[in-house]
Amino acid sequence: MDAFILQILNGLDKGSAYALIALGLTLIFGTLGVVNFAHGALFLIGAFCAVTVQKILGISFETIDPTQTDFLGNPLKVATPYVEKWLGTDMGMAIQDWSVPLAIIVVIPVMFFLGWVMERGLIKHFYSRPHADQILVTFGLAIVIGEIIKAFYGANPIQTPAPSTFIGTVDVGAWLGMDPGSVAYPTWRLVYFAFSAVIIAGVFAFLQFTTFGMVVRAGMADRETVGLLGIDIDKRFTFMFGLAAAVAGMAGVMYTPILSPHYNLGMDFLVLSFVVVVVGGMGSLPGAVLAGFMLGILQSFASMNEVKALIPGIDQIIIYIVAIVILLTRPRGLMGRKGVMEE
Amino acid sequence: MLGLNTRDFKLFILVCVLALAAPFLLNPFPTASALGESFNAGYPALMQRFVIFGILVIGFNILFGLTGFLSFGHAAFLGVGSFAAVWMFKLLSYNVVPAIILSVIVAGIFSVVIGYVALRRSGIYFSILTLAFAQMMYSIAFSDLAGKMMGFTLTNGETGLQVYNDDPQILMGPDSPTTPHFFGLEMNSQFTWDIGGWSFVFQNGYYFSALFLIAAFYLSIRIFRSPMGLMLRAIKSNQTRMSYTGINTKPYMLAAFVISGMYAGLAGGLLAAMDPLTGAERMFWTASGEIVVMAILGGVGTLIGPVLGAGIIKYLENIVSKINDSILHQWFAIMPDWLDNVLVTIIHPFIGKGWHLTLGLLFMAVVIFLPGGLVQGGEKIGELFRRKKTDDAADGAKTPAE
Amino acid sequence: MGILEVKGINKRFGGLQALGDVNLSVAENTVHAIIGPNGAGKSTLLNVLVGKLIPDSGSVMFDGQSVLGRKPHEINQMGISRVFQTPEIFADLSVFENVLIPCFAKRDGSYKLQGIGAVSGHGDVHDMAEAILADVNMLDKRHMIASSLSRGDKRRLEMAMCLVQEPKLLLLDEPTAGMARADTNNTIDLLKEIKEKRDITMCIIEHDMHVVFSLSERITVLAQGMPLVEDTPDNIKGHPKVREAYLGEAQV
Amino acid sequence: MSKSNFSRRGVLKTGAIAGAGLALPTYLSAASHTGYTNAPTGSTVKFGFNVPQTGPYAEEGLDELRAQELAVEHINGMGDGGLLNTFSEKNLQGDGILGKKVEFVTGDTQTKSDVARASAQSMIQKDGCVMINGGSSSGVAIAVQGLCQDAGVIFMAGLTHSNDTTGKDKKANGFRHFFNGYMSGAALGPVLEKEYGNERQAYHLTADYTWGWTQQESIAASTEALGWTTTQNVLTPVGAGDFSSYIAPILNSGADTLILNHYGGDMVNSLTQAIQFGLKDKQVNGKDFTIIVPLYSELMAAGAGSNIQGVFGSMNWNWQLQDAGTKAFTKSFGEKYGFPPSGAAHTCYVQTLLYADAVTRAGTFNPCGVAEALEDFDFDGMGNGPTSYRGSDHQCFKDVLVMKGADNPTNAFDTLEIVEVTPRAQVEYPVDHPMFAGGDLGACNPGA
Repeated sequence: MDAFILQILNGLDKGSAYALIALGLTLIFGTLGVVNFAHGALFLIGAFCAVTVQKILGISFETIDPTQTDFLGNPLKVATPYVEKWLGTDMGMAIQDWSVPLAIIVVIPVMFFLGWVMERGLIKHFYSRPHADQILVTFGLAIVIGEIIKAFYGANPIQTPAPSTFIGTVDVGAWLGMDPGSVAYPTWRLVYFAFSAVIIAGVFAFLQFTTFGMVVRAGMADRETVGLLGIDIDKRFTFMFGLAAAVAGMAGVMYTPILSPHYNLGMDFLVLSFVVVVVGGMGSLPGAVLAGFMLGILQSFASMNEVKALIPGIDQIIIYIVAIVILLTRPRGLMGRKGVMEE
Repeated sequence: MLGLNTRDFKLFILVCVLALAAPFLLNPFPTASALGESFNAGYPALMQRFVIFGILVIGFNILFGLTGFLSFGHAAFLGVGSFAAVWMFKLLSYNVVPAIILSVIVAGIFSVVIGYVALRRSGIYFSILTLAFAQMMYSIAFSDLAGKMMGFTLTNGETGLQVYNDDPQILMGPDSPTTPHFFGLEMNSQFTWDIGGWSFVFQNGYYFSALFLIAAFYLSIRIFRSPMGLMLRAIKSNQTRMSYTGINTKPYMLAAFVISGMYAGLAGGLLAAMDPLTGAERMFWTASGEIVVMAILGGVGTLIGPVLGAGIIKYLENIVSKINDSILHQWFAIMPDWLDNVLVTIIHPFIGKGWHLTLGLLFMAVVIFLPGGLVQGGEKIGELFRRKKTDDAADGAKTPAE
Repeated sequence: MGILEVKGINKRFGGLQALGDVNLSVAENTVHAIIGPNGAGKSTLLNVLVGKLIPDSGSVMFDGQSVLGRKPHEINQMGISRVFQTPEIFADLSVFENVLIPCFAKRDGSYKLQGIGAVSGHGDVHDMAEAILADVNMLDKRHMIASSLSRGDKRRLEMAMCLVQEPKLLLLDEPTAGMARADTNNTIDLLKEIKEKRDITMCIIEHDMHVVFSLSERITVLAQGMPLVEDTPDNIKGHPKVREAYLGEAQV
Repeated sequence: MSKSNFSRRGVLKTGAIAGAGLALPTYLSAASHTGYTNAPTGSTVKFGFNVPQTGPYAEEGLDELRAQELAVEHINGMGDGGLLNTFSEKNLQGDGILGKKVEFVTGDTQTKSDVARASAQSMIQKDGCVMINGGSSSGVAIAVQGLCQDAGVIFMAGLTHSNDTTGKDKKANGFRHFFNGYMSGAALGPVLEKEYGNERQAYHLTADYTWGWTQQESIAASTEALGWTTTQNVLTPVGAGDFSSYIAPILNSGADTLILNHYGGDMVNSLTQAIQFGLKDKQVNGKDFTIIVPLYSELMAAGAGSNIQGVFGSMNWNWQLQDAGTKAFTKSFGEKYGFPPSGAAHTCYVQTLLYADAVTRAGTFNPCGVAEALEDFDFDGMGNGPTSYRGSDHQCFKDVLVMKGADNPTNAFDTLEIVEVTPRAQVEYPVDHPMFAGGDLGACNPGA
């Protein structure tokens, strides 16, 4: 039973990560009609925003401590971060400790800006081009972004821990009235899950309840008509691109304590996020969320030893099997619209 | 001639010349010169890759170029082709003939099954289906899941499949060659012609593959110009009209898919014939992506584009990735120190380990400015010259894309 | 017994009754028009006839065989061709290639995986294509890319592509929609010419009553998915029910 | 961004070497009837350094490259001579090899077998290399080793830990300085027994590919010999990223020890995530829950940060050793690059020197001669204590280090501490050991 609950938790957690990435992707597709293969790269940039914030907070000056020696036998240079010098050691260390949550504040304007630049500078010119061209140019962009990050940060994964408050586990079992300690779940993963839920709900609420969102939704359904009403839909769509980029970036930041970021992270998530979006149905926001959770949970269960004992390696291919089955039984994914992306 | 019109015939002759004279064309600089050490590409292993990947992309182009169906899992067929070929080496002998025949057949069978399923959907749904199948096959091969199920080594996992001395090799006689051969003609034996500062290498394996490239290219021209090629282009242009013209598009699509899968199988078989080892990574999705990149870079739907695209990527991968800073310093040795260092600093990110960056930028530039690939770029330049020469702008109707 | 017999067709989209108990009988070698206000179900009916939609109930017999359950390309091979409101042609191919494709379909059926022989090797198909292009006066444009044709030429090309298959029944979906009066008259002449030259049944959906009354021998009026009246043009002209259905829609 | 600070002198020297190369082309092929592939005829000889420069192991590859460049400098008589001063053989005089200056070319394996082979082929066919060195994965090592066997050049394997490299995939032209899965198990066993006793329930997470399988087999065998029980072995996909669904079941499985047969990014992630699940703070069967990472590397340790504290593992070599060889190498490398060398760097450096030495002893670059000189060759002073290359499988035998994540690291470089130097005798095994069975070394192939 506890194993079962743990896998459900895992599935929800994984699912929320998938859903959050897929949400931005399908948002861009739904509003702008662009297939953005660089979406994984936006996630990557987000993750590296966290790394950058951590690095900036760690910028140090060096003092020479003659009592200690380094590995070559020379006097040791001791590095002290400036924040610790300026704000006192305790405060400085606390700020460094909280670098991941702090990065959230940084990432929103940064990603909005990058999204805006990307849309105005590149994507805009591809609205009238075939989807294949959009896929290809953004694929090229994804390679370039990954390589630039590698040039700055190297290829090794970089450890970006969560604040120490969130290290450790929460006894979920006790909440459910089970034996204490039977279902312990990492605190940060629960934070991530809650965070995803808030963001997803926020995006839906924004589209559902604001005038701006209503216009965008109308534009998603029929761009020309909305244009005829004298509304500058293009500006709003650019904003949506920025929003999608910000969502991807926040997902990236929050994910860093779970997965140490490295330059190829974007590509690792690219295939997966596309499978999620397509299974959900291109351009369908609820579809993406549904598919994200579905695939997350299925993957978690497929990883259970009991399941793997029956079919070895099922955990490696379950996502693809599900994708094939869904696409064959529901031609446009779970909640896709007709005629979208079928030419 | 050969059933081709003049223009196609010229193109065919061009490819023949390129393929047969590659050892000369790819070694433009004296071997020991700095330029030669950096930029010469006329050594057998790379030339083989040029032609083998050329075959692969020519095949891919029959599917994507003609019908517009973007397969993101084509590398899987290359992989199964290679596995089939290596198994033939393991079981029969190092003769490449059964290996290549089986690799084409096995890739054909896989593509019939996958094509039949994937072609039930179109657009991005088709792309994702092919991707899903290919990734599944990759996982199965990488961890040898199929082998584990059946209790023996099928793909040998990540290490890759290779021939061991204790393999059955039932057709192997006491004097049979111990490397891949064509009825005794060993693939890796070669003849070197040293002349002046140059040395040109002519290798059996390369010419064996080059003949396949020529045949594959010829076949692709014939398919492009055949009624089936016409039907495929029509499917790309307007599926609705196709069905209201009484044409069942499925068999045509499946045929294109299978032909292109078999081309990939042939390429896989040839890769194994040149180098009898194969691994699962040949099937990874990025390998499929690379095929797409090659096709786009060269020019989708054109005849010669795929060969060009494959050549450029393989050149970047093998030549640019080997340029390192000390080579750069040698080039700029005549310049003042500071300029040398500045230049090296500027170029540094794009060479050696940064060749992916160069590739990404080049690829973006092509997609943005030359949607028709480098072939279109060539045509544009050619047009410029023609205009200047004849000043005859009123050319009338352009011949349809070839 | 007509060449096309539609009996009791029903089709619902969710809560909307698109077609309700539609009966239609088209006699061989006649021109039969289907008219009705917007949303009357004309296009739905046409889509049922070509196999794009499957009705909830009813039967469609063509030339003594049932059409229902067949795929569009099979229905075409039975002898039904369709001209669309916006011409559906192969925009990326040349005019000549556009015509070649139905010629191959006519000769080889639904599919025939040809060898690798060049297209030009198929002389019979070539001649067939040239003949039809000559028929529609487009031989001089044979090398043009179809997308660069004028709207009228696109329409003529589509017509040629349908006619070369020598269909028994030609379905025309608003063939003059969006055309200037002169073009419309040309189209009328073209259709009349076609009708004179060959044995063909035509079924036209049209808003333009000028076209309808110039061409058709019988007219079916649909309103809200129901067949209202079926009669000769002269009788339809003054029919009170038709007036009512079209109130404010068009001058009858 | 890496900076390029090339001194004028260095350029002139390389230029001179390149100039010397111009006089007599070194490009020779198998067909040239010199008796072996790429026999150097001029005043230079070329090595090929084939390491991952892109992909997940790029950092490791770049460190290997640094070490190899350093080795070439030392062989050519530049720098401080490094390990040449402590090496028990004194054949290398700092004037190149057999009077020929050493040049090298570099290539990118991308940690993909196909690419690695393409790159090695280019080194052999285009650049005329007589030896290929380096690499960072067993799959790649086995692939390139097979290629070098067929082409007739010597392959020095670099970082490869799978038993198969000198087991069922061993080749006569290939040598491995690095240790292997069996040796990790044999070295860890006694230390684990001392630390954790004889009654442990071990749960294995294993990367689902050849290296993972052989390491798991080795570790399970050696821990079971202590009396431990292997409760479960779960195969995980490579590059899974999120291992939570494999880690969660461990919590209540009754196991008190987790053994992570992962490497590189997978290890960084699985270890980090295991600790997030609170495994390290758990008490099971009345014992503190323990995590073991059988194969450590400095870069993995850096990636995993503080998570490795107290976690045991094994290594081929570490710069913190106190012997003269290690000190000389660390000084030489550290002064040039500003940080201590990694184990992978050490392996590649030593292999380059050993190859050079073998050539001088054999008096020829002919791979058969070199192989003969390396087979059953005993030496010392290279940082691993008395070392031997076994002739029957080309595996190197030497001491193995058992490491632990330091509890209080003082800087970025001493995050791991040496717990024990396991003597060589303890990690030796007969050549026909079942874990290494099935291979055939074959005969050396000189190519032409």
